[in-house]
Amino acid sequence: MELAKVVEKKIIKDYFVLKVETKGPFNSQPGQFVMINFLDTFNLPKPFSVMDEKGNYLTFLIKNVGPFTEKLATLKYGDFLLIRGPYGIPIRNKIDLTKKYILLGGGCGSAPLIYFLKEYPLLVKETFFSFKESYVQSILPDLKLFIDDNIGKTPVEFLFQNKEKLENSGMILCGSKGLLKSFFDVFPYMKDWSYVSLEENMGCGTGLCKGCPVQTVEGVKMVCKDGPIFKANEVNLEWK
Amino acid sequence: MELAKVVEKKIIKDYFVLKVETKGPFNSQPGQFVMINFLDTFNLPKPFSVMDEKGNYLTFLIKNVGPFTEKLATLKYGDFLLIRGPYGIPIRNKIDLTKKYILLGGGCGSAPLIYFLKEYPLLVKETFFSFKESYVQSILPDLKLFIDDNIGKTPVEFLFQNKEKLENSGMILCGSKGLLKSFFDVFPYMKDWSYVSLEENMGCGTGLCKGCPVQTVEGVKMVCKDGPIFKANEVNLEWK
Amino acid sequence: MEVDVLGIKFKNPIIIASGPGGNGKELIDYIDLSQLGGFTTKTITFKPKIGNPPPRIINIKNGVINSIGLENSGFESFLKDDVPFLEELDTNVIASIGGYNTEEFCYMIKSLNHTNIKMFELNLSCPNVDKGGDTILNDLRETKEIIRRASKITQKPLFVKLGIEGNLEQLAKLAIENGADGLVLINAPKGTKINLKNESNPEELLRGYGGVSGPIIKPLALGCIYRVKNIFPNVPIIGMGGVVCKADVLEFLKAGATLVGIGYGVMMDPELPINIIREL
Amino acid sequence: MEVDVLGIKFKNPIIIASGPGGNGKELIDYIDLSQLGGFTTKTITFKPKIGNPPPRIINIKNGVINSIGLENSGFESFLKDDVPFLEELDTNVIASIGGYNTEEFCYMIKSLNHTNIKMFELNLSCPNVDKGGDTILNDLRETKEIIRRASKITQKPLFVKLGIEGNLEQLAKLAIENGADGLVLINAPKGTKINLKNESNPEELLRGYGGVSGPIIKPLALGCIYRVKNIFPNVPIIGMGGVVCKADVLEFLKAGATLVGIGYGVMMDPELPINIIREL
Ligand SMILES: Cc1cc2nc3c(=O)[nH]c(=O)nc-3n(C[C@H](O)[C@H](O)[C@H](O)COP(=O)(O)OP(=O)(O)OC[C@H]3O[C@@H](n4cnc5c(N)ncnc54)[C@H](O)[C@@H]3O)c2cc1C
Ligand SMILES: Cc1cc2nc3c(=O)[nH]c(=O)nc-3n(C[C@H](O)[C@H](O)[C@H](O)COP(=O)(O)OP(=O)(O)OC[C@H]3O[C@@H](n4cnc5c(N)ncnc54)[C@H](O)[C@@H]3O)c2cc1C
Ligand SMILES: Cc1cc2nc3c(=O)[nH]c(=O)nc-3n(C[C@H](O)[C@H](O)[C@H](O)COP(=O)(O)O)c2cc1C
Ligand SMILES: Cc1cc2nc3c(=O)[nH]c(=O)nc-3n(C[C@H](O)[C@H](O)[C@H](O)COP(=O)(O)O)c2cc1C
Ligand code: FES
Ligand code: FES
Repeated sequence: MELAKVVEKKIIKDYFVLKVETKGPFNSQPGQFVMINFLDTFNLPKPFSVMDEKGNYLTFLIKNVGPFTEKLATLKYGDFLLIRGPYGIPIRNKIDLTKKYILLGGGCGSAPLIYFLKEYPLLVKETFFSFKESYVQSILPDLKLFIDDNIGKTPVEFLFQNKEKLENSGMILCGSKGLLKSFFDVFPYMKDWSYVSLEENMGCGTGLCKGCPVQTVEGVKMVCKDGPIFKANEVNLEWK
Repeated sequence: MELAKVVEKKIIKDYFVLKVETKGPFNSQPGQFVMINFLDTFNLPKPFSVMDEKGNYLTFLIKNVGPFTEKLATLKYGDFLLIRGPYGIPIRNKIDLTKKYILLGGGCGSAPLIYFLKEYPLLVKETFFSFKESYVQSILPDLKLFIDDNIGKTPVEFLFQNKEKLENSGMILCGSKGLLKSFFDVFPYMKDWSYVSLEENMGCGTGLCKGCPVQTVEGVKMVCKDGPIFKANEVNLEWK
Repeated sequence: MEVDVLGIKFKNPIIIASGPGGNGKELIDYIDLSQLGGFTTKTITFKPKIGNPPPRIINIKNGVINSIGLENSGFESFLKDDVPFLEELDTNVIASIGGYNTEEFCYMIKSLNHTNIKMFELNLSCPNVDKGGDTILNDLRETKEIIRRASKITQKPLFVKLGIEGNLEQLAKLAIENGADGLVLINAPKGTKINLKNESNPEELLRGYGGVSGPIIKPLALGCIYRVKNIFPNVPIIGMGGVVCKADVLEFLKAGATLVGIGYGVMMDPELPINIIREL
Repeated sequence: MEVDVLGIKFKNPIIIASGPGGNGKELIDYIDLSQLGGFTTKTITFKPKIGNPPPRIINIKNGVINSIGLENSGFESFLKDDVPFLEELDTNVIASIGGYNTEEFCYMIKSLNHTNIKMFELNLSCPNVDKGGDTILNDLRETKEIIRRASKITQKPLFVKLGIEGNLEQLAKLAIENGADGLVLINAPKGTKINLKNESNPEELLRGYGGVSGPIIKPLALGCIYRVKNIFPNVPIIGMGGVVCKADVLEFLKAGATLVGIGYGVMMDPELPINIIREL
């Protein structure tokens, strides 16, 4: 793994943007993630999507949900992390490049989509970087966010009332299984025109350990290696 | 356990003096020890003899020999520790108070003897707070130390050449099993006039777990509860 | 958080596990035992046992390896010196009984039948004592016989303490089918620490291994409790293994324990069980 | 640090443990396998296995609980897609074989006899697959039969992988007496994590428990190696369980291992085994 130095942290309540400096460029592409670890533990690393890469800098959008992200949230300028990657298949390599896409991100699921928008603006029709709480705007000042609390609806409810937006467009969804399921409950027909970026708790992050399965029409695949992005009509989110 | 705040640390290579502030007095007596732990681990606490107590302050003399003492050595002013005690039987309650004693401490074994000298100077005939390396003097500036490297001998070798010092005096020895054994190899007859403070790796420190045994003429005793000081002729240091 | 176990009321689910709390006399200097749900004695053997020579305690991360070797002054001394004290305690006392054959177990149980001791715990799983090179549990015929006979001669609830060595499901079944009223899970599994600096004796412990306790065994303990509860949902389990805070207690209860024992936690801090009880 | 195991030369004592390193194809993107002492395949079963549904990985302090469920595409696919690749590797390949009965084990071993695979490892101790509710090891007759027959039909060294569940000394003896040339110690012991926040399914894993790997099991692994080495000083042992640095390797060798496997360490960092080899 490589050492990376924390050079910036913008934190508001449970969300934070973390920027680290690496020795050389990671050459990540939108949709890819890295595995992050601490120097002082023997725990497993955890996956985080790249929200931006420029020069020797990687930026992440992270939500504090448990012990690992809690510890990430306490990092200060100058602290060091271990990082390896990038892993996963870039969104670009999976999607139909002749279409334009609506990007729907739920919470930190927006991170790879923000990177995608930056790199391929011509492939994007509209964005829904959606967050429940409006305070998140303060750490992502340059972006147009969809704040449930402000609009009074979830993005899925909003789209349900503005179905026309979906006409002739593809979708790229990235967020919790809950978000993905609620979208396809309302728009089952969109499965054929959508890609979903899946989250599954990971071990190795590199296709070695068979720890992050998803059931697909072609059998069990690994989210880390074969994904994280899949065609929506090829995966079974209900496998139990 | 009680919170204690680090208020002073004097460190030279592998030795350091650590002073902590407690909420109230511990009322420790020379020969007693406390159990120290960190706030951020679930490891067992470790025993350390009190080298001094004054008001709400406890002072320790510690040698960095492994992971626990290594971590102690990194503490800074204002850091917090957990402490409980005092434990063990004060030296005063075990010894014959009609005698005068030579104090022989090996390395950090000197800590309780330093406290003893301060509290009961009239019971002390001579002291050998012995250390191999002369640098230790710099963190114990007010004490007369016996530095092997300076004198060119170990304290046991020195006493062998100055046997007359032992006449009519008791001994209180505190140090590694090696030191104690080497002394009684040379002066087997002194067993009847000596007290030894034993070190044994401890669990609870309070007589609960039966983790720190010493074989005595009265059966197996616990170093933490029945000691750490014993009559030299009552313990078997060779139990295996 | 009162708990009823086979008709016996526990003020709360917290008990002191066998061993690290001694026989109570040492602990009363530090805590008020009457606040505990229960107190388990250190395992008593028929004959006195001198225990193992030092070292007996090996520190490891998040735990300890112990090689106490069941030091205790024997059953007669227990009856004379400890039982009167234990009978006066305002908490449920569980007597942990160890032995080398059925007769020893039965003799001790019979003698304690008329006392105020509330339950028996048969310690068949001590990692530090062998019966001709093997723990009793490895002899299934003898294990069965001990449990069967013990259960017949007492009206008090009889618990059997198991470790993770051995076939857990099989042993649990055997215990229950032969009359055990409950199970204690888990005893300290066998473990070794190698000290590379100690060239002559890198294992440090003279036996080479000891019993591992503390948070390091928590996932294994929870696993054992879950597995047994799954098969025998109605059998009460005293769960233990690395409990050091309130969340641990709730996790053990959730996994299927009825009572939760604390051993290592008492060594960390004798007041820990009481501090947890206050938070429950 | 060359090591000779039953006539087979290992460049160094470091091998990849079965499972976390896949079947090698995934790993060559990250490290040069020819620098390894050896490489163990993920356990192969006769029929393809789809594995367990998610979650399969539960993070714990200093380790992981896995419930992969031996996902693999079956023996035929292994022969066709993996063996040619493995035969080209400039390191000793150990094939880990799992099965549900003697016939399956023997069929696979026979088919691999003529390949360049150097040794066999019988995985009789997977915590995540049951044979009618029980791991194979719990059926001593079948265990004996599998080892006895397997050892008869191959010239290659045959290792048997054991866990800490079951009577270790007894199983080691049984394996060796019936023809095993060496032992692999230890497989991941069963464990559970309780998530109090997850009310509907606090165990998270659908089976309730999984196999625990990583530094958290190191004292137990060292204990098993020490105990077995003590009884069978001449039987080679592949030791594993929480090896993540050079000191760990030296400790495992000191405890009695001849080769040292790394599983969890590969998940932490695929380059970890090579980094350790460089330091040895
Ligand atoms: C490919 C990929 C990319 C990711 N990118 C990001 C990112 O850019 N920013 C970010 O904040 N997080 C991201 N995650 C999720 C992140 O890895 C987890 O939030 C983190 O591992 C949680 O660790 P923890 O110890 O803090 O909390 P845990 O204790 O592990 O989890 C706390 C709670 O969060 C839930 N949870 C844990 N992991 C996930 C998950 N993967 N998906 C949904 N719920 C989960 C748990 O069920 C639990 O309820 C990504 C995950 C994957 C697989
Ligand atoms: C009653 C009592 C009072 C003590 N007072 C002091 C004191 O005032 N100052 C001080 O520095 N230390 C004192 N000690 C020793 C101290 O507790 C140990 O040095 C400490 O626990 C080492 O922990 P560690 O993790 O740093 O090293 P470890 O890894 O535990 O040990 C490192 C090395 O030191 C050896 N060692 C460990 N513990 C002891 C011991 N108790 N005796 C001899 N060798 C040991 C080990 O064999 C090993 O080789 C005392 C011990 C006892 C029992
Ligand atoms: C020092 C020590 C002594 C022990 N003595 C006994 C004993 O005498 N009888 C017994 O059944 N278990 C004994 N145990 C095991 C504990 O009762 C308990 O099963 C185990 O340590 C796991 O719980 P814990 O992690 O809370 O300690 C002992 C454990 C330790 C650490
Ligand atoms: C994700 C994962 C998958 C595993 N799969 C197998 C397997 O297929 N066959 C096997 O014998 N052991 C398997 N194991 C167990 C390891 O080979 C090893 O015995 C155990 O994890 C202890 O070593 P470690 O701590 O270095 O991982 C697996 C372990 C993990 C973590
Ligand atoms: S996390 Fe290991 S295969 Fe995906
Ligand atoms: S350390 Fe527990 S009895 Fe002495």
